[in-house]
Amino acid sequence: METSLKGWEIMSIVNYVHFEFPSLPENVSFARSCVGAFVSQLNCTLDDIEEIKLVVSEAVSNCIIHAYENRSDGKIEIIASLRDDRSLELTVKDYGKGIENLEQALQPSYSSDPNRMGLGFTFMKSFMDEMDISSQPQEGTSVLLKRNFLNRDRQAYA
Amino acid sequence: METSLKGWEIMSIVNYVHFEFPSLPENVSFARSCVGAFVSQLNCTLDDIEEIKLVVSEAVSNCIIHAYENRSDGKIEIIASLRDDRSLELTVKDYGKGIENLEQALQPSYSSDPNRMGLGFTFMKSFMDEMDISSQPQEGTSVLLKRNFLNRDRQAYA
Amino acid sequence: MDVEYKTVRNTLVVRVKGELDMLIADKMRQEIDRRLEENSIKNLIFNLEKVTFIDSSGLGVIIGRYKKVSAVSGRMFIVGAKNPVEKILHFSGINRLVPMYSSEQDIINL
Amino acid sequence: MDVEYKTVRNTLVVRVKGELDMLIADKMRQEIDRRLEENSIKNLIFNLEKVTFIDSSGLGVIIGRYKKVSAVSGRMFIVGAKNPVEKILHFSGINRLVPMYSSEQDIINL
Ligand SMILES: Nc1ncnc2c1ncn2[C@@H]1O[C@H](COP(=O)(O)OP(=O)(O)O)[C@@H](O)[C@H]1O
Ligand SMILES: Nc1ncnc2c1ncn2[C@@H]1O[C@H](COP(=O)(O)OP(=O)(O)O)[C@@H](O)[C@H]1O
Repeated sequence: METSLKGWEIMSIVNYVHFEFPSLPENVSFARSCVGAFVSQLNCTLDDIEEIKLVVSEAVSNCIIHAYENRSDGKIEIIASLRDDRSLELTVKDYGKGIENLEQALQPSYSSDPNRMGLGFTFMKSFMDEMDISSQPQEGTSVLLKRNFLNRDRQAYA
Repeated sequence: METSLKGWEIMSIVNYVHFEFPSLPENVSFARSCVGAFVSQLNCTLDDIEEIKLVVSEAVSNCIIHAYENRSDGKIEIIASLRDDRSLELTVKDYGKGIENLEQALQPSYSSDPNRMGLGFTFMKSFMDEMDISSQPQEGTSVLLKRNFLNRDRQAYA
Repeated sequence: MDVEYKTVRNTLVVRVKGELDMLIADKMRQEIDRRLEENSIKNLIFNLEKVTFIDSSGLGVIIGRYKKVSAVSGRMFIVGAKNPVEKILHFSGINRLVPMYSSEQDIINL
Repeated sequence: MDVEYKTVRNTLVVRVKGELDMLIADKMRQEIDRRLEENSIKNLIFNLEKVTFIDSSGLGVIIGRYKKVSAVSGRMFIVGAKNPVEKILHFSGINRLVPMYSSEQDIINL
Protein backbone atom coordinates (compact mmCIF):
# COMPACT_ATOMS: atom_id res chain seq x y z
CA MET A 1 0.00 0.00 0.00
CA GLU A 2 1.36 3.39 -0.99
CA THR A 3 1.74 5.38 2.17
CA SER A 4 3.81 8.22 3.50
CA LEU A 5 4.80 6.12 6.49
CA LYS A 6 8.45 5.44 5.89
CA GLY A 7 10.35 2.58 7.41
CA TRP A 8 7.32 0.51 8.31
CA GLU A 9 6.63 -3.03 7.35
CA ILE A 10 4.38 -1.68 4.66
CA MET A 11 3.03 -5.07 3.60
CA SER A 12 1.19 -5.80 6.77
CA ILE A 13 -0.67 -2.49 7.05
CA VAL A 14 -4.28 -3.03 6.07
CA ASN A 15 -5.50 0.51 6.64
CA TYR A 16 -4.13 3.78 7.90
CA VAL A 17 -5.13 7.36 8.47
CA HIS A 18 -2.96 10.38 8.89
CA PHE A 19 -4.50 13.51 10.44
CA GLU A 20 -3.18 16.98 11.05
CA PHE A 21 -5.01 19.68 13.01
CA PRO A 22 -4.25 22.72 15.19
CA SER A 23 -3.83 22.65 18.97
CA LEU A 24 -7.35 23.77 19.84
CA PRO A 25 -9.08 22.26 22.90
CA GLU A 26 -12.15 21.33 20.82
CA ASN A 27 -9.95 19.07 18.70
CA VAL A 28 -9.31 16.72 21.63
CA SER A 29 -12.87 15.45 21.37
CA PHE A 30 -12.71 15.49 17.58
CA ALA A 31 -9.47 13.45 17.56
CA ARG A 32 -10.78 10.78 19.90
CA SER A 33 -14.02 10.43 17.90
CA CYS A 34 -12.09 9.97 14.68
CA VAL A 35 -9.61 7.46 16.04
CA GLY A 36 -12.52 5.67 17.70
CA ALA A 37 -14.33 5.47 14.36
CA PHE A 38 -11.17 4.21 12.70
CA VAL A 39 -10.54 1.50 15.29
CA SER A 40 -14.15 0.32 15.17
CA GLN A 41 -13.22 -1.31 11.83
CA LEU A 42 -11.51 -4.00 13.90
CA ASN A 43 -14.85 -5.17 15.29
CA CYS A 44 -13.37 -4.89 18.76
CA THR A 45 -15.52 -4.33 21.83
CA LEU A 46 -17.01 -1.00 22.88
CA ASP A 47 -14.75 -1.17 25.94
CA ASP A 48 -11.72 -1.43 23.67
CA ILE A 49 -12.85 1.64 21.73
CA GLU A 50 -13.45 3.60 24.93
CA GLU A 51 -9.92 2.77 26.07
CA ILE A 52 -8.41 3.91 22.78
CA LYS A 53 -10.42 7.13 22.98
CA LEU A 54 -9.04 7.77 26.46
CA VAL A 55 -5.49 7.20 25.25
CA VAL A 56 -5.96 9.61 22.33
CA SER A 57 -7.51 12.16 24.66
CA GLU A 58 -4.48 12.01 26.97
CA ALA A 59 -1.91 12.22 24.20
CA VAL A 60 -3.61 15.10 22.36
CA SER A 61 -4.32 17.01 25.59
CA ASN A 62 -0.60 16.77 26.41
CA CYS A 63 0.29 18.33 23.04
CA ILE A 64 -2.02 21.28 23.69
CA ILE A 65 -1.33 21.81 27.39
CA HIS A 66 2.36 20.94 27.65
CA ALA A 67 3.93 21.08 24.17
CA TYR A 68 2.16 24.26 23.04
CA GLU A 69 1.35 25.67 26.50
CA ASN A 70 -2.28 26.25 25.49
CA ARG A 71 -1.44 28.21 22.34
CA SER A 72 -3.83 27.26 19.54
CA ASP A 73 -1.41 27.68 16.62
CA GLY A 74 0.52 24.45 17.10
CA LYS A 75 0.31 21.54 14.69
CA ILE A 76 -0.68 18.10 15.96
CA GLU A 77 -0.40 14.97 13.86
CA ILE A 78 -1.91 11.56 14.43
CA ILE A 79 -1.06 8.50 12.41
CA ALA A 80 -3.18 5.44 13.10
CA SER A 81 -2.62 2.17 11.31
CA LEU A 82 -4.19 -1.24 11.47
CA ARG A 83 -2.17 -4.32 10.65
CA ASP A 84 -3.33 -7.71 9.48
CA ASP A 85 -2.61 -9.19 12.93
CA ARG A 86 -5.39 -6.95 14.29
CA SER A 87 -2.97 -4.58 15.95
CA LEU A 88 -3.25 -0.83 16.13
CA GLU A 89 -0.27 1.47 15.95
CA LEU A 90 -0.86 5.07 16.95
CA THR A 91 1.57 7.98 16.73
CA VAL A 92 0.72 11.36 18.26
CA LYS A 93 3.23 14.03 17.32
CA ASP A 94 3.74 17.69 18.15
CA TYR A 95 6.33 20.33 17.26
CA GLY A 96 6.22 21.99 20.67
CA LYS A 97 8.57 22.52 23.54
CA GLY A 98 9.62 18.91 24.05
CA ILE A 99 10.34 17.02 27.25
CA GLU A 100 13.62 17.88 29.06
CA ASN A 101 13.57 15.01 31.53
CA LEU A 102 11.73 12.04 30.11
CA GLU A 103 12.39 9.75 33.05
CA GLN A 104 10.78 12.25 35.41
CA ALA A 105 7.88 12.89 33.03
CA LEU A 106 7.07 9.18 32.95
CA GLN A 107 6.87 8.81 36.72
CA PRO A 108 3.30 8.10 37.82
CA SER A 109 1.73 11.20 39.37
CA TYR A 110 4.47 13.52 38.12
CA SER A 111 3.16 16.67 36.47
CA SER A 112 4.89 19.93 35.67
CA ASP A 113 1.50 21.61 36.11
CA PRO A 114 0.24 21.92 39.73
CA ASN A 115 -3.36 21.65 38.56
CA ARG A 116 -2.84 18.30 36.85
CA MET A 117 -2.55 14.77 38.18
CA GLY A 118 0.28 13.30 36.13
CA LEU A 119 -2.01 10.46 35.03
CA GLY A 120 -1.70 10.91 31.26
CA PHE A 121 1.26 8.64 30.56
CA THR A 122 0.02 6.18 33.19
CA PHE A 123 -3.25 5.82 31.29
CA MET A 124 -1.49 5.53 27.93
CA LYS A 125 0.77 2.79 29.28
CA SER A 126 -2.03 0.95 31.07
CA PHE A 127 -4.39 0.76 28.12
CA MET A 128 -1.83 0.04 25.42
CA ASP A 129 0.61 -2.85 25.07
CA GLU A 130 3.59 -0.67 24.18
CA MET A 131 4.52 2.97 24.54
CA ASP A 132 7.59 4.60 23.08
CA ILE A 133 8.35 8.31 23.39
CA SER A 134 10.90 10.33 21.52
CA SER A 135 11.31 13.97 22.38
CA GLN A 136 13.72 16.77 21.61
CA PRO A 137 13.60 20.01 23.62
CA GLN A 138 12.33 22.89 21.43
CA GLU A 139 11.60 20.48 18.58
CA GLY A 140 8.72 18.39 19.78
CA THR A 141 7.54 15.05 21.02
CA SER A 142 6.30 11.91 19.34
CA VAL A 143 4.43 9.26 21.29
CA LEU A 144 4.14 5.83 19.68
CA LEU A 145 1.49 3.51 21.10
CA LYS A 146 0.72 -0.07 20.09
CA ARG A 147 -1.98 -2.46 20.98
CA ASN A 148 -2.99 -5.87 19.75
CA PHE A 149 -6.67 -6.78 19.92
CA LEU A 150 -6.07 -10.49 19.49
CA ASN A 151 -4.89 -12.88 22.22
CA ARG A 152 -5.14 -10.07 24.68
CA ASP A 153 -5.27 -11.36 28.20
CA ARG A 154 -4.65 -8.20 30.09
CA GLN A 155 -6.82 -6.90 32.91
CA ALA A 156 -7.08 -3.28 31.91
CA TYR A 157 -9.27 -2.40 34.87
CA ALA A 158 -7.57 -4.56 37.47
CA MET B 1 -2.53 29.92 12.43
CA GLU B 2 0.34 27.90 11.06
CA THR B 3 -1.12 25.59 8.45
CA SER B 4 -0.04 23.78 5.37
CA LEU B 5 -2.93 25.32 3.43
CA LYS B 6 -1.19 27.72 1.10
CA GLY B 7 -2.87 30.68 -0.54
CA TRP B 8 -5.80 30.81 1.84
CA GLU B 9 -6.92 33.80 3.81
CA ILE B 10 -5.22 32.23 6.79
CA MET B 11 -6.49 34.78 9.27
CA SER B 12 -10.12 33.79 9.02
CA ILE B 13 -9.63 30.04 9.49
CA VAL B 14 -10.69 29.10 12.99
CA ASN B 15 -10.05 25.39 12.73
CA TYR B 16 -8.94 22.89 10.13
CA VAL B 17 -8.20 19.23 9.71
CA HIS B 18 -6.20 17.49 7.05
CA PHE B 19 -6.66 13.74 6.58
CA GLU B 20 -5.00 11.21 4.36
CA PHE B 21 -6.10 7.60 3.96
CA PRO B 22 -6.09 4.81 1.37
CA SER B 23 -8.87 4.12 -1.13
CA LEU B 24 -10.58 1.35 0.84
CA PRO B 25 -14.40 1.09 0.77
CA GLU B 26 -14.54 1.05 4.61
CA ASN B 27 -12.96 4.49 4.67
CA VAL B 28 -16.02 6.07 3.05
CA SER B 29 -17.95 5.61 6.27
CA PHE B 30 -14.93 6.60 8.33
CA ALA B 31 -14.40 9.81 6.33
CA ARG B 32 -18.01 10.94 6.65
CA SER B 33 -18.04 10.27 10.41
CA CYS B 34 -14.88 12.32 10.89
CA VAL B 35 -16.00 15.27 8.79
CA GLY B 36 -19.38 15.07 10.53
CA ALA B 37 -17.66 15.25 13.92
CA PHE B 38 -15.56 18.16 12.72
CA VAL B 39 -18.52 20.13 11.39
CA SER B 40 -20.54 19.54 14.55
CA GLN B 41 -18.28 22.17 16.17
CA LEU B 42 -20.35 24.76 14.28
CA ASN B 43 -23.42 23.90 16.35
CA CYS B 44 -25.35 23.47 13.15
CA THR B 45 -28.44 21.28 12.89
CA LEU B 46 -28.39 17.49 12.63
CA ASP B 47 -29.86 17.89 9.14
CA ASP B 48 -26.88 20.05 8.17
CA ILE B 49 -24.49 17.39 9.44
CA GLU B 50 -26.35 14.64 7.56
CA GLU B 51 -26.07 16.67 4.35
CA ILE B 52 -22.33 17.18 4.82
CA LYS B 53 -21.90 13.46 5.48
CA LEU B 54 -23.71 12.68 2.23
CA VAL B 55 -21.49 15.07 0.31
CA VAL B 56 -18.32 13.51 1.78
CA SER B 57 -19.65 10.04 1.01
CA GLU B 58 -20.19 10.98 -2.64
CA ALA B 59 -16.82 12.65 -3.10
CA VAL B 60 -14.83 9.87 -1.41
CA SER B 61 -16.79 7.11 -3.20
CA ASN B 62 -15.90 8.79 -6.51
CA CYS B 63 -12.19 8.68 -5.64
CA ILE B 64 -12.38 4.96 -4.93
CA ILE B 65 -14.70 3.90 -7.75
CA HIS B 66 -13.68 6.23 -10.56
CA ALA B 67 -10.24 7.68 -9.79
CA TYR B 68 -8.69 4.44 -8.53
CA GLU B 69 -11.11 2.00 -10.25
CA ASN B 70 -11.64 0.10 -6.99
CA ARG B 71 -7.95 -0.42 -6.28
CA SER B 72 -7.22 0.02 -2.58
CA ASP B 73 -3.72 1.47 -2.89
CA GLY B 74 -4.71 5.00 -3.87
CA LYS B 75 -4.25 7.99 -1.59
CA ILE B 76 -7.22 10.18 -0.72
CA GLU B 77 -6.89 13.52 1.04
CA ILE B 78 -9.53 15.61 2.71
CA ILE B 79 -8.97 19.11 3.98
CA ALA B 80 -11.81 20.62 5.98
CA SER B 81 -11.66 24.11 7.37
CA LEU B 82 -14.03 26.27 9.33
CA ARG B 83 -13.91 30.03 9.00
CA ASP B 84 -15.05 32.69 11.40
CA ASP B 85 -18.06 33.47 9.19
CA ARG B 86 -19.33 29.95 10.02
CA SER B 87 -18.47 28.60 6.61
CA LEU B 88 -17.04 25.21 5.80
CA GLU B 89 -14.54 24.63 3.03
CA LEU B 90 -13.96 21.04 2.02
CA THR B 91 -11.42 19.68 -0.45
CA VAL B 92 -11.45 16.03 -1.50
CA LYS B 93 -8.41 15.09 -3.55
CA ASP B 94 -7.19 12.00 -5.32
CA TYR B 95 -4.16 11.12 -7.47
CA GLY B 96 -6.10 8.82 -9.74
CA LYS B 97 -7.07 8.70 -13.38
CA GLY B 98 -8.64 12.16 -13.61
CA ILE B 99 -11.68 13.32 -15.55
CA GLU B 100 -11.28 13.61 -19.34
CA ASN B 101 -14.51 15.44 -20.06
CA LEU B 102 -15.55 17.51 -17.07
CA GLU B 103 -18.58 19.05 -18.74
CA GLN B 104 -20.00 15.61 -19.46
CA ALA B 105 -19.13 14.31 -15.97
CA LEU B 106 -21.09 17.15 -14.41
CA GLN B 107 -24.27 16.46 -16.35
CA PRO B 108 -27.00 15.18 -14.03
CA SER B 109 -27.49 11.42 -14.46
CA TYR B 110 -24.27 10.98 -16.42
CA SER B 111 -22.12 8.12 -15.24
CA SER B 112 -19.28 6.29 -16.94
CA ASP B 113 -20.36 3.22 -14.96
CA PRO B 114 -23.57 1.49 -16.14
CA ASN B 115 -24.35 0.37 -12.60
CA ARG B 116 -24.31 3.90 -11.19
CA MET B 117 -26.82 6.72 -11.33
CA GLY B 118 -24.67 9.78 -11.98
CA LEU B 119 -26.10 11.45 -8.88
CA GLY B 120 -22.82 12.13 -7.03
CA PHE B 121 -22.01 15.58 -8.39
CA THR B 122 -25.71 16.49 -8.34
CA PHE B 123 -25.82 15.78 -4.59
CA MET B 124 -22.59 17.66 -3.94
CA LYS B 125 -23.89 20.69 -5.83
CA SER B 126 -27.33 20.56 -4.23
CA PHE B 127 -26.16 20.39 -0.65
CA MET B 128 -23.27 22.81 -0.89
CA ASP B 129 -23.23 26.48 -1.88
CA GLU B 130 -20.23 26.20 -4.20
CA MET B 131 -18.47 23.38 -6.02
CA ASP B 132 -15.26 23.75 -7.98
CA ILE B 133 -13.49 20.83 -9.65
CA SER B 134 -10.01 20.70 -11.05
CA SER B 135 -8.85 17.56 -12.76
CA GLN B 136 -5.94 16.42 -14.88
CA PRO B 137 -6.07 13.09 -16.72
CA GLN B 138 -3.62 10.59 -15.18
CA GLU B 139 -2.82 13.04 -12.36
CA GLY B 140 -5.94 13.25 -10.31
CA THR B 141 -8.94 15.26 -9.29
CA SER B 142 -9.61 17.80 -6.59
CA VAL B 143 -13.15 18.77 -5.61
CA LEU B 144 -13.57 21.98 -3.63
CA LEU B 145 -16.88 22.41 -1.83
CA LYS B 146 -18.05 25.37 0.25
CA ARG B 147 -21.00 25.99 2.42
CA ASN B 148 -22.03 28.76 4.73
CA PHE B 149 -24.17 27.83 7.71
CA LEU B 150 -25.25 31.41 8.40
CA ASN B 151 -27.99 33.27 6.53
CA ARG B 152 -28.74 30.17 4.58
CA ASP B 153 -32.14 30.33 3.01
CA ARG B 154 -31.94 27.42 0.66
CA GLN B 155 -34.47 24.62 0.45
CA ALA B 156 -32.16 21.64 0.25
CA TYR B 157 -35.03 19.20 0.13
CA ALA B 158 -37.37 21.24 -2.07
CA MET C 1 -24.11 -3.64 7.83
CA ASP C 2 -26.51 -6.57 7.76
CA VAL C 3 -28.81 -7.57 4.94
CA GLU C 4 -31.56 -10.13 5.43
CA TYR C 5 -33.31 -11.74 2.44
CA LYS C 6 -36.68 -13.43 2.72
CA THR C 7 -38.86 -14.85 -0.02
CA VAL C 8 -42.64 -14.83 0.45
CA ARG C 9 -44.35 -16.47 -2.53
CA ASN C 10 -43.19 -14.44 -5.56
CA THR C 11 -41.95 -11.47 -3.50
CA LEU C 12 -38.41 -10.91 -2.24
CA VAL C 13 -38.15 -8.91 0.98
CA VAL C 14 -34.76 -7.23 1.58
CA ARG C 15 -34.22 -5.93 5.10
CA VAL C 16 -31.20 -3.69 5.44
CA LYS C 17 -29.53 -2.49 8.63
CA GLY C 18 -26.89 0.20 9.06
CA GLU C 19 -25.37 2.44 6.43
CA LEU C 20 -26.22 1.81 2.80
CA ASP C 21 -23.13 3.02 0.94
CA MET C 22 -20.65 1.64 -1.62
CA LEU C 23 -19.19 -0.77 0.94
CA ILE C 24 -22.25 -3.02 0.57
CA ALA C 25 -24.03 -1.70 -2.52
CA ASP C 26 -22.29 -3.97 -5.05
CA LYS C 27 -22.70 -7.13 -3.03
CA MET C 28 -26.33 -6.32 -2.33
CA ARG C 29 -27.07 -5.66 -6.00
CA GLN C 30 -25.52 -8.98 -7.05
CA GLU C 31 -27.30 -10.88 -4.29
CA ILE C 32 -30.71 -9.41 -5.15
CA ASP C 33 -30.27 -9.98 -8.89
CA ARG C 34 -29.25 -13.58 -8.30
CA ARG C 35 -32.32 -14.23 -6.15
CA LEU C 36 -34.64 -12.46 -8.57
CA GLU C 37 -33.43 -14.64 -11.43
CA GLU C 38 -33.06 -17.98 -9.68
CA ASN C 39 -36.44 -17.97 -8.06
CA SER C 40 -38.33 -16.15 -10.81
CA ILE C 41 -39.48 -13.62 -8.27
CA LYS C 42 -41.56 -10.72 -9.56
CA ASN C 43 -41.97 -8.31 -6.66
CA LEU C 44 -39.50 -6.64 -4.37
CA ILE C 45 -39.82 -5.00 -0.98
CA PHE C 46 -36.95 -2.93 0.44
CA ASN C 47 -37.32 -2.60 4.19
CA LEU C 48 -35.16 0.40 5.13
CA GLU C 49 -36.47 0.79 8.68
CA LYS C 50 -33.02 0.22 10.18
CA VAL C 51 -31.01 2.14 7.60
CA THR C 52 -29.34 5.18 9.15
CA PHE C 53 -27.60 6.52 6.05
CA ILE C 54 -27.96 6.25 2.30
CA ASP C 55 -25.98 7.84 -0.53
CA SER C 56 -26.07 7.58 -4.32
CA SER C 57 -24.46 4.11 -4.24
CA GLY C 58 -27.35 2.85 -2.12
CA LEU C 59 -29.94 4.72 -4.18
CA GLY C 60 -28.40 3.18 -7.29
CA VAL C 61 -29.15 -0.33 -6.05
CA ILE C 62 -32.77 0.62 -5.35
CA ILE C 63 -33.39 2.51 -8.61
CA GLY C 64 -31.64 -0.19 -10.65
CA ARG C 65 -33.77 -2.91 -9.04
CA TYR C 66 -36.89 -0.85 -9.74
CA LYS C 67 -35.99 -0.86 -13.43
CA LYS C 68 -35.38 -4.61 -13.42
CA VAL C 69 -38.59 -5.47 -11.58
CA SER C 70 -40.68 -3.11 -13.73
CA ALA C 71 -39.28 -4.70 -16.90
CA VAL C 72 -40.98 -7.98 -15.93
CA SER C 73 -44.16 -6.17 -14.76
CA GLY C 74 -43.34 -6.81 -11.10
CA ARG C 75 -44.04 -4.35 -8.34
CA MET C 76 -41.68 -2.73 -5.90
CA PHE C 77 -42.19 -1.09 -2.51
CA ILE C 78 -40.03 0.77 -0.05
CA VAL C 79 -40.89 0.35 3.60
CA GLY C 80 -39.99 2.08 6.85
CA ALA C 81 -37.63 4.77 5.50
CA LYS C 82 -36.99 7.42 8.14
CA ASN C 83 -34.88 10.56 8.11
CA PRO C 84 -32.24 11.14 6.87
CA VAL C 85 -32.93 8.27 4.46
CA GLU C 86 -36.49 9.35 3.69
CA LYS C 87 -35.32 12.86 2.78
CA ILE C 88 -32.73 11.55 0.35
CA LEU C 89 -35.28 9.23 -1.28
CA HIS C 90 -37.62 12.18 -1.77
CA PHE C 91 -34.80 14.38 -2.99
CA SER C 92 -33.89 11.80 -5.63
CA GLY C 93 -37.50 11.61 -6.83
CA ILE C 94 -37.65 7.84 -6.33
CA ASN C 95 -40.82 8.27 -4.25
CA ARG C 96 -42.62 9.25 -7.47
CA LEU C 97 -41.80 5.84 -8.97
CA VAL C 98 -41.86 3.51 -5.98
CA PRO C 99 -44.65 3.54 -3.37
CA MET C 100 -43.36 4.11 0.14
CA TYR C 101 -45.02 2.65 3.24
CA SER C 102 -44.23 2.80 6.94
CA SER C 103 -44.24 -0.95 7.57
CA GLU C 104 -44.33 -4.30 5.82
CA GLN C 105 -47.75 -4.82 7.42
CA ASP C 106 -49.13 -1.87 5.42
CA ILE C 107 -48.35 -3.67 2.15
CA ILE C 108 -49.81 -6.98 3.25
CA ASN C 109 -52.99 -5.13 4.22
CA LEU C 110 -53.32 -3.53 0.78
CA MET D 1 -20.94 20.14 27.57
CA ASP D 2 -23.26 21.63 30.16
CA VAL D 3 -22.54 22.12 33.82
CA GLU D 4 -25.29 22.96 36.29
CA TYR D 5 -24.46 24.27 39.78
CA LYS D 6 -26.93 24.12 42.66
CA THR D 7 -26.40 25.04 46.31
CA VAL D 8 -28.41 23.17 48.95
CA ARG D 9 -27.58 24.53 52.43
CA ASN D 10 -23.81 24.04 52.78
CA THR D 11 -23.53 21.57 49.88
CA LEU D 12 -22.70 22.38 46.27
CA VAL D 13 -24.19 20.01 43.69
CA VAL D 14 -22.40 19.96 40.32
CA ARG D 15 -24.29 18.23 37.53
CA VAL D 16 -22.22 17.60 34.45
CA LYS D 17 -23.42 16.56 31.00
CA GLY D 18 -21.40 15.33 28.03
CA GLU D 19 -17.66 14.77 27.83
CA LEU D 20 -15.49 15.81 30.76
CA ASP D 21 -12.15 16.64 29.12
CA MET D 22 -9.72 19.58 29.02
CA LEU D 23 -12.15 21.68 26.99
CA ILE D 24 -14.21 22.29 30.12
CA ALA D 25 -11.99 21.12 32.99
CA ASP D 26 -10.30 24.47 33.66
CA LYS D 27 -13.49 26.48 33.60
CA MET D 28 -15.25 23.97 35.82
CA ARG D 29 -12.42 23.97 38.34
CA GLN D 30 -12.44 27.76 38.57
CA GLU D 31 -16.22 27.91 38.81
CA ILE D 32 -16.39 25.31 41.59
CA ASP D 33 -13.56 26.92 43.57
CA ARG D 34 -15.21 30.34 43.33
CA ARG D 35 -18.51 28.96 44.60
CA LEU D 36 -16.85 26.98 47.39
CA GLU D 37 -15.09 30.11 48.65
CA GLU D 38 -17.81 32.70 48.13
CA ASN D 39 -20.53 30.75 49.83
CA SER D 40 -18.41 29.01 52.45
CA ILE D 41 -19.72 25.69 51.27
CA LYS D 42 -18.32 22.58 52.92
CA ASN D 43 -19.65 19.62 50.96
CA LEU D 44 -19.58 18.76 47.29
CA ILE D 45 -21.61 16.36 45.17
CA PHE D 46 -20.52 15.55 41.61
CA ASN D 47 -23.44 14.18 39.64
CA LEU D 48 -21.85 12.37 36.68
CA GLU D 49 -25.01 10.59 35.53
CA LYS D 50 -24.92 12.29 32.12
CA VAL D 51 -21.18 12.17 31.60
CA THR D 52 -20.28 9.96 28.65
CA PHE D 53 -16.50 10.35 28.78
CA ILE D 54 -13.85 11.34 31.29
CA ASP D 55 -10.07 11.57 31.00
CA SER D 56 -7.28 12.68 33.34
CA SER D 57 -8.22 16.35 32.89
CA GLY D 58 -11.70 15.61 34.22
CA LEU D 59 -10.38 13.33 36.96
CA GLY D 60 -7.99 16.11 37.95
CA VAL D 61 -10.88 18.46 38.68
CA ILE D 62 -12.58 15.85 40.85
CA ILE D 63 -9.46 14.73 42.77
CA GLY D 64 -8.33 18.34 43.24
CA ARG D 65 -11.75 19.31 44.63
CA TYR D 66 -11.64 16.31 46.96
CA LYS D 67 -8.38 17.62 48.42
CA LYS D 68 -9.84 21.10 48.85
CA VAL D 69 -13.05 19.93 50.49
CA SER D 70 -11.22 17.48 52.78
CA ALA D 71 -8.88 20.25 53.94
CA VAL D 72 -11.86 22.06 55.48
CA SER D 73 -13.34 18.79 56.81
CA GLY D 74 -16.11 18.81 54.21
CA ARG D 75 -17.46 15.70 52.56
CA MET D 76 -17.56 14.79 48.91
CA PHE D 77 -19.69 12.33 46.94
CA ILE D 78 -19.81 11.11 43.36
CA VAL D 79 -23.19 10.18 42.01
CA GLY D 80 -24.54 8.31 39.01
CA ALA D 81 -21.26 7.41 37.30
CA LYS D 82 -21.82 4.80 34.61
CA ASN D 83 -19.44 3.07 32.21
CA PRO D 84 -17.07 4.07 30.74
CA VAL D 85 -16.81 6.82 33.38
CA GLU D 86 -17.26 4.45 36.34
CA LYS D 87 -14.46 2.20 35.10
CA ILE D 88 -12.03 5.10 34.82
CA LEU D 89 -12.94 6.32 38.30
CA HIS D 90 -12.23 2.85 39.68
CA PHE D 91 -9.05 2.56 37.67
CA SER D 92 -7.78 5.84 39.12
CA GLY D 93 -8.55 4.63 42.65
CA ILE D 94 -10.69 7.68 43.42
CA ASN D 95 -13.49 5.37 44.58
CA ARG D 96 -11.32 4.48 47.59
CA LEU D 97 -11.35 8.14 48.65
CA VAL D 98 -14.75 9.39 47.55
CA PRO D 99 -17.99 7.46 48.20
CA MET D 100 -19.90 6.69 45.00
CA TYR D 101 -23.69 6.42 44.87
CA SER D 102 -26.14 5.74 42.08
CA SER D 103 -28.36 8.78 42.63
CA GLU D 104 -28.56 12.04 44.52
CA GLN D 105 -31.53 10.56 46.37
CA ASP D 106 -29.24 7.90 47.89
CA ILE D 107 -27.20 10.58 49.63
CA ILE D 108 -30.19 12.48 50.95
CA ASN D 109 -31.48 9.22 52.40
CA LEU D 110 -28.22 8.54 54.23
N1 LIG E 1 3.68 16.43 24.38
C1 LIG E 1 4.39 16.89 25.45
N2 LIG E 1 5.22 17.94 25.31
C2 LIG E 1 5.94 18.40 26.36
N3 LIG E 1 5.86 17.90 27.61
C3 LIG E 1 5.03 16.85 27.82
C4 LIG E 1 4.26 16.30 26.77
N4 LIG E 1 3.53 15.27 27.29
C5 LIG E 1 3.86 15.19 28.58
N5 LIG E 1 4.75 16.13 28.93
C6 LIG E 1 5.39 16.32 30.27
O1 LIG E 1 5.24 15.10 30.98
C7 LIG E 1 4.53 15.33 32.21
C8 LIG E 1 3.68 14.13 32.57
O2 LIG E 1 2.65 13.97 31.60
P1 LIG E 1 1.32 13.20 31.97
O3 LIG E 1 1.66 11.89 32.59
O4 LIG E 1 0.46 13.14 30.75
O5 LIG E 1 0.62 14.07 33.09
P2 LIG E 1 -0.10 15.50 33.08
O6 LIG E 1 -0.60 15.79 31.70
O7 LIG E 1 -1.20 15.37 34.07
O8 LIG E 1 0.93 16.52 33.52
C9 LIG E 1 3.74 16.60 31.97
O9 LIG E 1 3.42 17.27 33.16
C10 LIG E 1 4.70 17.40 31.08
O10 LIG E 1 5.66 18.07 31.84
N1 LIG F 1 -12.62 11.52 -8.60
C1 LIG F 1 -12.94 11.16 -9.86
N2 LIG F 1 -11.98 10.68 -10.69
C2 LIG F 1 -12.26 10.33 -11.96
N3 LIG F 1 -13.50 10.44 -12.50
C3 LIG F 1 -14.50 10.90 -11.73
C4 LIG F 1 -14.28 11.29 -10.38
N4 LIG F 1 -15.45 11.72 -9.86
C5 LIG F 1 -16.36 11.62 -10.85
N5 LIG F 1 -15.80 11.14 -11.99
C6 LIG F 1 -16.48 10.92 -13.28
O1 LIG F 1 -17.66 11.71 -13.29
C7 LIG F 1 -18.80 10.90 -13.51
C8 LIG F 1 -20.01 11.46 -12.75
O2 LIG F 1 -19.79 11.37 -11.34
P1 LIG F 1 -21.02 11.34 -10.35
O3 LIG F 1 -21.92 12.48 -10.65
O4 LIG F 1 -20.45 11.31 -8.97
O5 LIG F 1 -21.79 10.01 -10.68
P2 LIG F 1 -21.45 8.46 -10.46
O6 LIG F 1 -20.46 8.33 -9.34
O7 LIG F 1 -22.77 7.84 -10.15
O8 LIG F 1 -20.88 7.95 -11.74
C9 LIG F 1 -18.39 9.53 -13.06
O9 LIG F 1 -19.17 8.51 -13.66
C10 LIG F 1 -16.93 9.48 -13.47
O10 LIG F 1 -16.81 9.16 -14.84
